[in-house]
Amino acid sequence: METIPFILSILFGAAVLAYLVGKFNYILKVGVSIVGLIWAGWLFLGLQGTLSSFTFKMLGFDIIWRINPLSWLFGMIIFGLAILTAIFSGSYMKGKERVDFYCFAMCITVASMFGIVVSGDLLSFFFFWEIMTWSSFLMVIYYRYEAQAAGLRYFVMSMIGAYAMLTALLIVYAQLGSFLFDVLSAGWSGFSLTLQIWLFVLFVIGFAVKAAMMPLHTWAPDAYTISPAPFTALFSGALSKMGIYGLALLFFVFGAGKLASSVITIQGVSLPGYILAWFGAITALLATFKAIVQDDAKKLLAYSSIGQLGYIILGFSLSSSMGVTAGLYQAVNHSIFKGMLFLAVGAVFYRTGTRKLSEMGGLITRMPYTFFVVLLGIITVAGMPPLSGFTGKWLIYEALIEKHLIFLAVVAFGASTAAFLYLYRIIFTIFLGQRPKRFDEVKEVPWMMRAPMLILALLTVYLGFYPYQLLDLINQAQVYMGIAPFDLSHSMLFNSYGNVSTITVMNIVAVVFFIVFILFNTLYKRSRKVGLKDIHTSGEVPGEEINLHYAVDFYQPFARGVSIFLKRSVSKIYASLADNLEGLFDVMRYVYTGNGQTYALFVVIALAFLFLVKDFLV
Amino acid sequence: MSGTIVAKWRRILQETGKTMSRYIYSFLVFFIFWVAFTTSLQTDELIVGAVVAFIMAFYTGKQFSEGGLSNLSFRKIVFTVRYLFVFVWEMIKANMDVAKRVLSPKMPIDPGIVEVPTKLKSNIAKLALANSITLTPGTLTVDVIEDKLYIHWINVTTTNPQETFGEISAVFEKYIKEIFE
Amino acid sequence: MIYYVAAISLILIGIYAVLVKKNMIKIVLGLTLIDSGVNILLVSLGYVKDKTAPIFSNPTLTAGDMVDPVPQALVLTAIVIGVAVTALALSIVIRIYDHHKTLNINKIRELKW
Amino acid sequence: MRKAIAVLFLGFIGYYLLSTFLLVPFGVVRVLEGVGLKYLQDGLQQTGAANLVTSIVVNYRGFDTLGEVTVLFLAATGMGALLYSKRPTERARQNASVIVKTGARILFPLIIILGAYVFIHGHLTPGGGFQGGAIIASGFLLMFMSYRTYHVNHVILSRVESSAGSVFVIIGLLGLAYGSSFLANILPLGTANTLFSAGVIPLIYVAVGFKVGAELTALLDTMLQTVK
Amino acid sequence: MIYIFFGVIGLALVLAAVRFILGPTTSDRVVALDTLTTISTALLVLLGLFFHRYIYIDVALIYGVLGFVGVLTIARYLEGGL
Amino acid sequence: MYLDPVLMIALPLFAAFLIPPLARISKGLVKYVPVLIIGFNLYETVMLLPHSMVKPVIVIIAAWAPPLGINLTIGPLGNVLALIISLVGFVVAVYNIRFVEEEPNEKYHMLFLLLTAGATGMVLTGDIFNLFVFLEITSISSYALTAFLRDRDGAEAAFKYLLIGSMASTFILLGIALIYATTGTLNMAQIAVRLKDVDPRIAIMALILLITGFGIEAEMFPLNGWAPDAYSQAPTPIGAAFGGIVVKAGVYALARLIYTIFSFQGIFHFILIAGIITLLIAEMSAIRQKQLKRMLAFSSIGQMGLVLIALGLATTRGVEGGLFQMFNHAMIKPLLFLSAGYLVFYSGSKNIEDMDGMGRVKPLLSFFFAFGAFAILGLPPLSGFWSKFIILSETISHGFIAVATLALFGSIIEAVYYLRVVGRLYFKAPHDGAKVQYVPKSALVAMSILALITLVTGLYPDLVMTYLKPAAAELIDKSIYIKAVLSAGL
Amino acid sequence: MLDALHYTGYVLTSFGVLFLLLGALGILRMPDVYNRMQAGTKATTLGAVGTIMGVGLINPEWFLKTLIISLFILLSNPISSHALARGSYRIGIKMWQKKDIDAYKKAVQESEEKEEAA
Ligand code: NA
Ligand code: NA
Repeated sequence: METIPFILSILFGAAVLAYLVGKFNYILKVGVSIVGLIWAGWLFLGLQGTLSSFTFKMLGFDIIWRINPLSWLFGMIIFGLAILTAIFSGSYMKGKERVDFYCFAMCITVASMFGIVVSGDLLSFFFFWEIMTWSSFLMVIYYRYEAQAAGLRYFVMSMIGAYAMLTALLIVYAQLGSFLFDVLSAGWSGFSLTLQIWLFVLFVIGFAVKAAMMPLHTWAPDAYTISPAPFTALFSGALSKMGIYGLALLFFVFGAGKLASSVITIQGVSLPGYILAWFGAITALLATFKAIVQDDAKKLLAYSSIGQLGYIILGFSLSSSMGVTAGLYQAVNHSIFKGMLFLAVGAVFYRTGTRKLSEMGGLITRMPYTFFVVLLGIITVAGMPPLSGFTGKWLIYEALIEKHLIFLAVVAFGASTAAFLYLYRIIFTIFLGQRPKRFDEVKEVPWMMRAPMLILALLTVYLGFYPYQLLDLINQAQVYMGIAPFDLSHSMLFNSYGNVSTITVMNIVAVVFFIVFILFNTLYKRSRKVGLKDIHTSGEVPGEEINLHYAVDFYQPFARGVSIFLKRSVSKIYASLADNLEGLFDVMRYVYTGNGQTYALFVVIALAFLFLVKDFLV
Repeated sequence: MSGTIVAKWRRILQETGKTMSRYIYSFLVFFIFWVAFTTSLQTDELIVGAVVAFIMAFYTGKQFSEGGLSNLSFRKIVFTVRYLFVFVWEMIKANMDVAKRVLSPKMPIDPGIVEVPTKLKSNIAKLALANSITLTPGTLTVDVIEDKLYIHWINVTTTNPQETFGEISAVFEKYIKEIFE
Repeated sequence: MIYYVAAISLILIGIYAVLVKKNMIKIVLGLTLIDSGVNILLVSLGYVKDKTAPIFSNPTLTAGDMVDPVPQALVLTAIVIGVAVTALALSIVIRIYDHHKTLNINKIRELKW
Repeated sequence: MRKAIAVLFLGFIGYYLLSTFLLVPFGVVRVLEGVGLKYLQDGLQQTGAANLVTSIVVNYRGFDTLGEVTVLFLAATGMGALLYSKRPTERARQNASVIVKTGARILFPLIIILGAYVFIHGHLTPGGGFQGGAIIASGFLLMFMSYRTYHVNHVILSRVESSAGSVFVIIGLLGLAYGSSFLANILPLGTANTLFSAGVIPLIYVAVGFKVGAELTALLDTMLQTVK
Repeated sequence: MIYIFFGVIGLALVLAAVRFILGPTTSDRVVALDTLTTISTALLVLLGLFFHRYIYIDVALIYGVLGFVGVLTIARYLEGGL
Repeated sequence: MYLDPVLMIALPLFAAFLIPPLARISKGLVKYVPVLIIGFNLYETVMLLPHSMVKPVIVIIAAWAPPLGINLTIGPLGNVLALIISLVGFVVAVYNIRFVEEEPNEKYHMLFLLLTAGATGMVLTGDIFNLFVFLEITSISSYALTAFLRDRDGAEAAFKYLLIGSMASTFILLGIALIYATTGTLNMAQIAVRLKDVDPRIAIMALILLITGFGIEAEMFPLNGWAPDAYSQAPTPIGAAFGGIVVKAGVYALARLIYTIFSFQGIFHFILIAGIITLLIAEMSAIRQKQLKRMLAFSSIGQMGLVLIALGLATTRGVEGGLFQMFNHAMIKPLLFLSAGYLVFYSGSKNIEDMDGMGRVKPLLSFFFAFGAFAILGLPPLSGFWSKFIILSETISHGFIAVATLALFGSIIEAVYYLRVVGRLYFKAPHDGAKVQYVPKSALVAMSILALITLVTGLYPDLVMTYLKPAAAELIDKSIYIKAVLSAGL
Repeated sequence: MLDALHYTGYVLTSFGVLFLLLGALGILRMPDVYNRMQAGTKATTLGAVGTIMGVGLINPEWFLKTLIISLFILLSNPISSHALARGSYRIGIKMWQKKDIDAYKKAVQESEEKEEAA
């Protein structure tokens, strides 16, 4: 049997089976989904380097499912993260209700993501894209009571994106008579400039929603926060990457990157790319600001995620060899570290029942493994050497500088620095500081949850030392995408300015880190009561006696500083827009008045109207 | 003892005979109407007519006629014919009267409702009387309650029941009594 | 010609009643007026000058003497349908009256948009 | 306001309708190949019914008529459903006068016979099942008007309806079984203008007459029972 | 001759119709209606004479019957007898 | 092997006539009659498929070949629609078994049977006046069924429906009158041939009258004022039947008119525009509804708007998409209605806000509703996806990008209101008042059939498309239809 | 003989038609509903019977049917007039009167009391 359809069958089958057997036995349903994922992942692994493809016709449309280096790269992200989160879920979801439903949606999501990366035509791409949307929607609304608004927002934004994409791909079909990527990449350059721009914009909207690019990100913080922790890891780690994958397709496979040759370029970057780069940079910056002021651990990570995706977009939009490498590298990297951070926060939630930073503290002794994971995670996010994050960020700065986009580089760097503020906060407020009494009995999570986190954590370490293997895979993908493979020796990291040994860097940083760590521990060991007249609260006059904590109002001055960016919440704008629009629909009350005679009058008017325009109907 | 039985049987037979006569009378009337409707004497029409008349007589014969075959006695037929002439004459008079009133510019009328007693007992007789009155000079039967007719009279000359009887219904009542009672 | 005018006028008057009258019975009557108008129109479309009813009731009649029988057949059907609809309309009105105790259609608009 | 709008648009519609119908010449044969002329030419010979309207209604377009019968049946059923109530109410507040009562009693059977005459001669005279049925129902209406406690037995009416309707369909099915198609005229056509002619046409019309009579009567009775 | 008949009957119909329109009470209209049906019955018979078609007589009879029942129904309705 | 197709009409009528005596023998038996009879129709339509796909099956009635007599023309289109109608009819009949407790329930089953038969007649007949007669059968049973529960709102809705429906009949009859007066025939195929020689000023008026009439049945804006009320106040299965049966027959008539009988090109643009307006207005109204079934009613109108858009495109692929959309809608909307019916019943309220937590109280019902919602939104792999996709694809291919965009905007609105309900079902705490009761097996069977069809056709759309292609071809190339009918007499 | 019938028929019809006109004129001119009935009943009944029987004489083969119609009219017209008069009176339509002559008022009251008691 063909491998690709077989993998899809396994995944969908696992979903259905998990749902069906889920009625009887917990281990069975979790087992079915884990086994299904591993089996599928194993088969997928075997596809590396092959060009397996499967074609058929549906409703007269040509459909092709195939594997190539690019899709393999993203497939790896999907399966790696999916298997780990599934294992994590095995323990995490125990005792929760509707696990059958959870397993079902999880497997469907994975299957659809896999479907997306193997699609060789726009039709099946869209088909799987939509499945992904609804299945992940089911996950977002898993926690019934709070989730509805967030879920709806997620779904509507996704629909807007999907329909923009649909319009684009239908226009493509109208032009070319085919949905095949190959046909499109051959035909793109034949489109008029206006059409190219339109298609570009529509596709970007479609992908940017999933990639949570500002201003289309508004669904993400709530959706990430509200969905079950293991799934959030998959959500942020893999699902949002589908948007990135789409952008990669758009730029390099469909040929939108070629737009560069025909329109204005700014410093060697095509205008659309340039604009997109700015979107990416602003996303990175604003999301970071937003993250800083969050009190909910998952929300914080969610904004962080948005920021990171901004970096990736920034890399892609440059369309340069180094930029793409940076983007792809950071995509993989982000999947790993954001996956582990979300799992870790999930683990904490699993034990403490809260995600509020202000309520936690001092868990380092109770949950040392989790602490370790988070620690490695934030180092990676911050892009500090020696862990994998360093390579990614470094590549991005380099790519920007290479294009002489200094200002963008400054913005990106600024965002990266600011990121440290929230990252510091997450480790400090959860694991350090004073531990509330009620968490004294908290235990470390079971091994089934510990293992996936640790595997990911070790992966960041490994990549920090040996990024070459990954970069090699990326280069293969780049060849497929028609981009010159990135010559590692051209990076500042590895080039003539002097080879920086990642191992050396690692050692230096480890020492520095521990010093900082000890300093923090000794200086801010205890929190203290703040009296009403105490001025040692960063200039704030407390409204009441409070337990001062770094989690609380620590960044208040900062928050005030950036408030100009934060005040006008995009999601509020959308909400009021939607409300006003919906309110506008009330004009229909004047149509459906409930008066039968009015309806009859409409009929008469319609008839009169038709009589009037009858000459146009001939 | 046996006398009572015989009486009883006689009564039953009489009753049955009376009922039967009503059915047969109805059948005949219905059949005649059928022939009138079809205005045809073809066998198939007659057969179908007989069937229809039979069915209708079976279901409605009893209520259709009170008198049964006795309605067909020679005497009654003679009176009917005589009555018809009287009636037609009265009706023509009535119409001349109406014409006069309608056409005269002043419309010499003085209407009111008066009471007219009647000695007729059977409903069908009352109907015949009422209709006759309605169709003749300036009178219209508004209602019949027991043995009194209430007549809208276009030009009231008297309200005394005895006199109204003489003026309005006496002519018809004697014929109708003969025909229907 | 006059039949066309009459029939269309009937239809329009009926529709006018349906659109404007407040009493539901009158609205139903409006519907029957419309029906009559349509039926008259149908029959007049079948009419042929100086021709007679399409029944071979005596042997002197030939096909050439008769008007088109089809519209009459159609009208027969249309009438029956009209009766059926009217009957049903009246029973619905009775039901409405039971609930609302009024025949004023303006007072019967619980179901808004 | 509504009146003004209604008048405006109706005037508009009226103008267009009239101007269109005026394009259709009145009182002349417009289509020489029309199906109506074909019926006129061949109808008597093909169906044996002197009344061509009847031959169209019952035979050429008999399928319509089956539908039409169904429509009436539907109306009766629908009305029965809508006005369904457990206890029948007394129909009238006031008794009719003895004059009306007596007149009704006498006229009733005659009207019924007239109805029967009309539907039995549907293929010969301007009449038929619907007209006959309507006349029969009017006979019953006369009784309802005159006697406030006069009720028809709905079970019997319903049986008449059912069997008459079934007869119609069965005749159709017999056409399918013994003839070429549903409702095919499988009986000999006989001599035109005699009672027993035109094959199944009179049979169907008799069934229709019974059915329509029963249905309209049921309709009237149901409605009058409900109106208080 | 027969055209004169039609003319006179037409006039009669118009007069009755005027009463029908004028009213003023429902009763007046019903009386007018009653008259109209009677006149129309006669008219139908005359039409039979005119067209030499017997079938119109049948129509007249049926029309008369239905007209009578109709008027009676309205009359009873007026009385509140329904 | 199929029996004479005329039995698809004759038997339901026969059965309806016989129900009253049957009800006197056994009331319990009556409710199985529609299941049996419509089941037979379903069998017939399936058995006819292979034949009609090759060449329209012409059924002569009363031994008179067209145009003298009335005939049934069972081409691919008619057959497919009859199949849809019978399928929905069958499912609803099964659902009805345990639904109607209200007396006089034998009348309910009779009316429903006739509703189905009427709609079947509409799509099968080859005669335009006969089409009108069957339309009346369908509508009159609809009026009666709308008011069947004898409640206040049902009567009100039925009155409005009847009012507008009567105007539809009027206009249709006027249109038929014009057609007969100028062509001298009522046979649709022959009309199509002869209309070429008719004064176009008359012909276009006839078309306008007919379109207005059938547009009312097809729920075209602004002729659809009756629909929300009727859908929502009728007994639930009847609401389902409106969406799955009545409207389908109306749209069929519309399609037959504009494609086969008349040959005006401008009308297609009108249909297209009417479609998008219908869709938008319906969706805008649906989102503001407070009652569940009313919301579904407006949604149904919106779906019909999409079908009209497809028909307005007048391309093979577009018509295929439109027919597919009709098929899908005929499966999905009844599913939604049938599940909503019991949701309303169990929550004791018609209002959406009282559906909270029904997912917990009635998981299977809620699942069916959610499933239907996803399907109607066109989420893959459910069948709604494909039809929407094809229609939009054709719309864009023919340059109507604005129309497609507006349609997509409508879809987003649709998503919002459906998911709001789904969200309430699953993700809100149930009210104390919610009664947990037994859902009859027959109802679950009915819903399962529909859900299964939706899933299977979603996964394997070609299964349906194989039959829709010839149906679309029949519309696009009218000579197929005309030739088949007019050669039947030879 | 046939000619005689023919001419009689025409004469009869002429009278009939004339009376129909008179009746119509009557219901137009009379002051109240009861008086209009007076005019309508009598004149139109005679008029219709005359017209119809006249036609029956002109076409003797139709005679039987015209007789039936005439009989029907003679029976039904007074009945409907009576019912109308009674109905009108009972819903309170006043008579046009010079003097107050109304024997029926008391009777109606009595019969209504009786019905109420029952
Ligand atoms: Na009269
Ligand atoms: Na009179």
